[in-house]
Amino acid sequence: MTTDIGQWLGHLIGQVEGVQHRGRHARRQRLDVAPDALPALLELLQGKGSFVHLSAISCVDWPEDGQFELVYHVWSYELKTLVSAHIRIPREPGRYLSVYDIYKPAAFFERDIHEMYGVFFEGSPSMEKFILTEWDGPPPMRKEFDSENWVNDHFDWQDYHPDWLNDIESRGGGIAIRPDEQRFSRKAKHES
Amino acid sequence: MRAENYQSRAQPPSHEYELNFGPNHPGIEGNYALKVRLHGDTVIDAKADGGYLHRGFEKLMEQRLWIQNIALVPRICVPDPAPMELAYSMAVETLCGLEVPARAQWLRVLQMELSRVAAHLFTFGGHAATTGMYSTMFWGVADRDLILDLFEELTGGRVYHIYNLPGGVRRDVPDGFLDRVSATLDYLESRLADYDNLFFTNQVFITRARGIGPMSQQQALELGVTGPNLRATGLAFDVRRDDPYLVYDQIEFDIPTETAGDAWARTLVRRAELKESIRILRQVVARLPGIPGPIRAPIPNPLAWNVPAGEYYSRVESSKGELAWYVVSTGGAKPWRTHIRGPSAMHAVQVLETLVQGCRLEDVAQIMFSLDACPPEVDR
Amino acid sequence: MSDIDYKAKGSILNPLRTLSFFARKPVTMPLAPRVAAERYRGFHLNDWDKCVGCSTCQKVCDNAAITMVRVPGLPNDPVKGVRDMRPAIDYGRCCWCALCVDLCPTGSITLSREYVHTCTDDQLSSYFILPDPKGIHGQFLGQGWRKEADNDLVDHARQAMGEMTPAARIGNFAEMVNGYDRQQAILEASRCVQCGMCHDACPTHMHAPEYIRAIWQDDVEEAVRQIYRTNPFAHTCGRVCTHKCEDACSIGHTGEPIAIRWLKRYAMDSLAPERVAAIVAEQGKAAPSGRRVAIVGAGPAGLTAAFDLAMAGHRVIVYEALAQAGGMTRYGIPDYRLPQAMLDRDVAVITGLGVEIRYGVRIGTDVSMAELRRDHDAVLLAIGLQYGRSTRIPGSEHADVYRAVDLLREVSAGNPLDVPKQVLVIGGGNVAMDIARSLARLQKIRYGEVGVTVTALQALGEFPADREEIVEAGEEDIVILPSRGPQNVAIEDGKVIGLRTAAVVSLRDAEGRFAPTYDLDDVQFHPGSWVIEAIGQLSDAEAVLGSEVSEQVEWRRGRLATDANGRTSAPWLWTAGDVANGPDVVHAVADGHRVAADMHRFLNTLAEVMA
Amino acid sequence: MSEHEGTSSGVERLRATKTLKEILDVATSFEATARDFYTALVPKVGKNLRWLVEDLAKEEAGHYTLFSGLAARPDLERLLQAEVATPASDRRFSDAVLQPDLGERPDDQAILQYALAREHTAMEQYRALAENTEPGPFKELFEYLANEETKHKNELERLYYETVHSGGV
Repeated sequence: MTTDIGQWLGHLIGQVEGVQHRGRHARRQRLDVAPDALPALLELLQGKGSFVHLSAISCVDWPEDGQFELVYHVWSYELKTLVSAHIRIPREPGRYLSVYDIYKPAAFFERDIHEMYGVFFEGSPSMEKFILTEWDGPPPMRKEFDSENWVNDHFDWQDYHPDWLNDIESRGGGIAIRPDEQRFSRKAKHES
Repeated sequence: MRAENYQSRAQPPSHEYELNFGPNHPGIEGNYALKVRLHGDTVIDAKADGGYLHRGFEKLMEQRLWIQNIALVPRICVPDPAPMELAYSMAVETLCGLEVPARAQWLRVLQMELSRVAAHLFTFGGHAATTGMYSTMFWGVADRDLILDLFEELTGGRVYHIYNLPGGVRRDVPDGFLDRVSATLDYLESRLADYDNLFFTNQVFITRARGIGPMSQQQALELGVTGPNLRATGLAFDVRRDDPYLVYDQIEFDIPTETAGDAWARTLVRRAELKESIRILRQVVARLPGIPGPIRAPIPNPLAWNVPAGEYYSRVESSKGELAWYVVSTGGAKPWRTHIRGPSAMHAVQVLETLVQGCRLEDVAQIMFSLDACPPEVDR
Repeated sequence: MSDIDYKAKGSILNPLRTLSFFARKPVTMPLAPRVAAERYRGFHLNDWDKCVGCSTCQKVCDNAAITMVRVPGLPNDPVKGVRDMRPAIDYGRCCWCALCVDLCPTGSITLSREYVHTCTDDQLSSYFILPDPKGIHGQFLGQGWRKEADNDLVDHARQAMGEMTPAARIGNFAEMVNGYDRQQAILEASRCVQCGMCHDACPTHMHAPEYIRAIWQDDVEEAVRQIYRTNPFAHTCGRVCTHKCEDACSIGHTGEPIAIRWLKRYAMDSLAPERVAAIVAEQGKAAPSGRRVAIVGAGPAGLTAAFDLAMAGHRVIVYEALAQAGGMTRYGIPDYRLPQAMLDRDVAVITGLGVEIRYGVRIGTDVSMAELRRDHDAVLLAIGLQYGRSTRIPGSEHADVYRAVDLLREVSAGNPLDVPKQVLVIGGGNVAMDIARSLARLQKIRYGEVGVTVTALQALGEFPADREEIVEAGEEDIVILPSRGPQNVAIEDGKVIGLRTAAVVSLRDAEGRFAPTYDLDDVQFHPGSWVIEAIGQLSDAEAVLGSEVSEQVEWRRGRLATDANGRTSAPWLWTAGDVANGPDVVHAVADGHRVAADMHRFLNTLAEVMA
Repeated sequence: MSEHEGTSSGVERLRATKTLKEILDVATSFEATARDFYTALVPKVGKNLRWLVEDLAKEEAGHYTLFSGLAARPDLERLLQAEVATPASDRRFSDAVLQPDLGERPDDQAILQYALAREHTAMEQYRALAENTEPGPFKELFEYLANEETKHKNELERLYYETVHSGGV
């Protein structure tokens, strides 16, 4: 790759208003853009920048900001660079435009994000459920949904009574610390 | 999946009917299936239906310490679990600024390519079985077991290696291991002629596979196809070459392509890739003894490991195509968000739905296996 | 690009070549189970002799597969860091990742080389296993996955503590240990596996796992909050604690224990005194109870009790014979170990709660115990062991034979000492090291060189002093002569000229009790102008109480008889600290809490009666 | 402490041999003195040290009772006339019959040091007597006493070190 990606990209995105650009390295470029400017940016990237491959759309929940972050990862087979375009949309009502017209694979990712986060994509070919056909709870990937609590509320721990435990209990010992009291990943809080 | 979910998608005219193709693991409730609408034995529409084979990995990962997720991610794809560990580790390493020692990188290549060989053997078998050639499947599974023996020795696990940690790998090769790798590679190479006779140059298979599920390069690019399926349309794209990681830039290998873009071409690409992987593995065997340790960068106590805030999109070339993890950290002890871009999720849904349009019912399974789609990865 | 051309090679006959396989010898595998690879991750094995029940495995387990089970009859000793608990594994949840093996602090857990365990529905309990060295099926087939250097995830190495070089520190009393900076502290704190052995071993059960975690999270205020739950002598303990916690630390089994003491110091030093005071105030002081408590002695035990009782709303007056608070922490511990300014901070938090300290009042002399009793609802005697024992060997009554505690008090008070060029110290404890090192500094300042010889009954490995004290004393050119018993102080022309010692043959009797015997054929002479005895201490409790009170209360083998809460047979009198349970700061703090809680209970009943 | 130079009672006892009777008399008064000494000390020491002094008094009273009982037994009268060589420790032993002066309010260390010296003397005396006595009931008696005093002395020694060398401070 001899082209200076950053410079080239800077020139390209200069045509879209309000885009911020940061590069981690030559093959990972990050763009932050206003939601309404994203479709134009993607069209530009695809049409003029050879970014024909939509690798993925990722959704990140930021409940404290009241926002969802949508990240569009697009790859250019010619420039050999991955551009991740970030937008933030309000968590409520959680609606955005489909980019299916630009990238067909968007249909899969948008349907997935709709199912898991409840973000509705206008113009997406299908917003039907895909995996959670029997689920009528909240979109489970939202931060407020605590899946482990849900599991604990709906399932029982296996109640084992092996001989060795009966023996130890008869001698005055027995279960001292249950796993759910100590599970470390559960204790470690998020610092953000 | 419960009975009430097997409702037909529309009220079809009487000469059309709908068939639930799958779930393909009959013992597991709620697996991936394909709802196929047929007119006679011609497919006129198909919808992929995700299941619960493995559930909620991404959610689980947000609740686990960074290092604990290493034990989780290989389970996303049984046939080719190794790249899952690798891509996740690479993302964490980038966020932490960890320098992975050279020997660890070579050991990772060893693991990746062994996994690719095992996965391709599995796929040949599966593909052959969809055309009724079960001997190839038996062979494929049996020969894959030899790789699993090697994994057992190297990593302690036959399928779920849990061999990578962010920073490197957990163990070095045991004594004499590289000799046993060489012996297995010799054996597999010698077997290739057998496979050719039984399968690849079997006129019955050629006739069954040619022209089935064809895809143009243009179509493949539009649908986001990657990996061998994309290379079977003539585009020599491979993450190992074009978005390089580990030490693939120090290794000689070719990127095989075909142009027909059909089921036959896809399988031929995999056959050629098997040979390329063996070529890569021979280079690893030759060079690894000269690469000094350590095999892991120093990492913090797993119970007190905050990964600096940031995000990274790490990509690797799995046997099935482009595999990526988008990992977001807020500086905490657990990931804030992990998103997997699995190749099968693309191939088994939109691509499969498209390619089976107009094909005959008996070819649906073959098209699915020729795309090498992995249901757990769709359900993830 | 393909290397086979199906047009050229494709044939319906090709698969028929495979028929040749019929002529090959079939591959036959024995039905017997094969042993898995040498690092296979099979079922858990646990070496019960190595396992200390720390439950680190349980904490790192992804799947909540590990339950800690108390097994009666196993060793259970908090001070040694051993619990009678062992992990049990639920194979309905285990995922065989082996992180429990890699992070096990003792290396007791390994995995077996077995592939399979299965059972029928009615045997489901066989999925819940208490691993022992034989494993799930009672057949040991060799260890599979185990901890080796490559996969060991325990962080063994402690963050190095910067300190002054011997040359830099010997000529002054400046604090010699630098303390951790923020980065070091976070790294050191990150090594902790949160097993809580330290909490169990600590006399006052400090919430060390919690404050270590808070330090790792860079939340120093939270760390201080956790520290003050149990210890108002935090600056002091952060410097001079005997850190039983570190002896019990599970990381210490295969590595260096977490530097818990230094982390506490870091947390305390990182926060301005006003912030510490504000955090303490968060706990909320109870409404005034109208009760008055007298505490005799402003050492760690007395002031800890004062802290608790003041928080509980009682009016607390502390009577201190000397000019400043701290007791032995001020008048026994030299400045290079504990700067008095740091002790002042601890004391200021306590007086900030309204505790009044009356200095220069000696109970039994200036004010009688009877008066104290008359003016207060309860009295706590926390006077410590302020008097040095003498060997009473011939010559020890000479004026130039000193007790170490007396000299240390002079040094701490800043009084000038006419230290000679060569001194001799008798004793192998921390007090002996403290006086030896203090006098060495004075000699260095005055003469430019050190002339201190320490003789002790014990062999070097058995010195009661902390290891680092002995090492550092050696670095400061102090001569240490172990296994020497003092015989007499040599006096010539009315002046001390040295000390004679005999070799110690044995230190303990058959029952392991302290009873030295000497080889009188091996006598050495050590020249010196002062002899300092640092062999033991005693209290003047009897004098403080006065004969009247002294006769009233019960004694038990020379000490005031108390119940488990430090209460004497006199219902209004409690005792705590070194005078009751010696001899270090953290024990005194623990004692202070225990006694204060009991006094508070008593004062509450008084209130009820009055109401 | 146990150095009491210049007591006049020593000279007449400087003989090569003595009868068992004479020796037993001295031993009896040795134990009686100790008993009386410790008993008299009880009210003088603080209550905190009284347990120590009381323990010592009780021990000595036991020995006194034993000796008085022996002297009163008619069946042993003939044996008591036997002459035995005077042990080297005899003078110190006899001296210890006299009450020491430990001052008005002796501390625990002083009391223990006195008791230790006494026990040491008694131990040496009885051991020497046991060696000098023909086999028979008195040899056994002296052996028994020597062992008793040795045990007692060891016990006191341990107590001394535990009290005085109060550990790692």
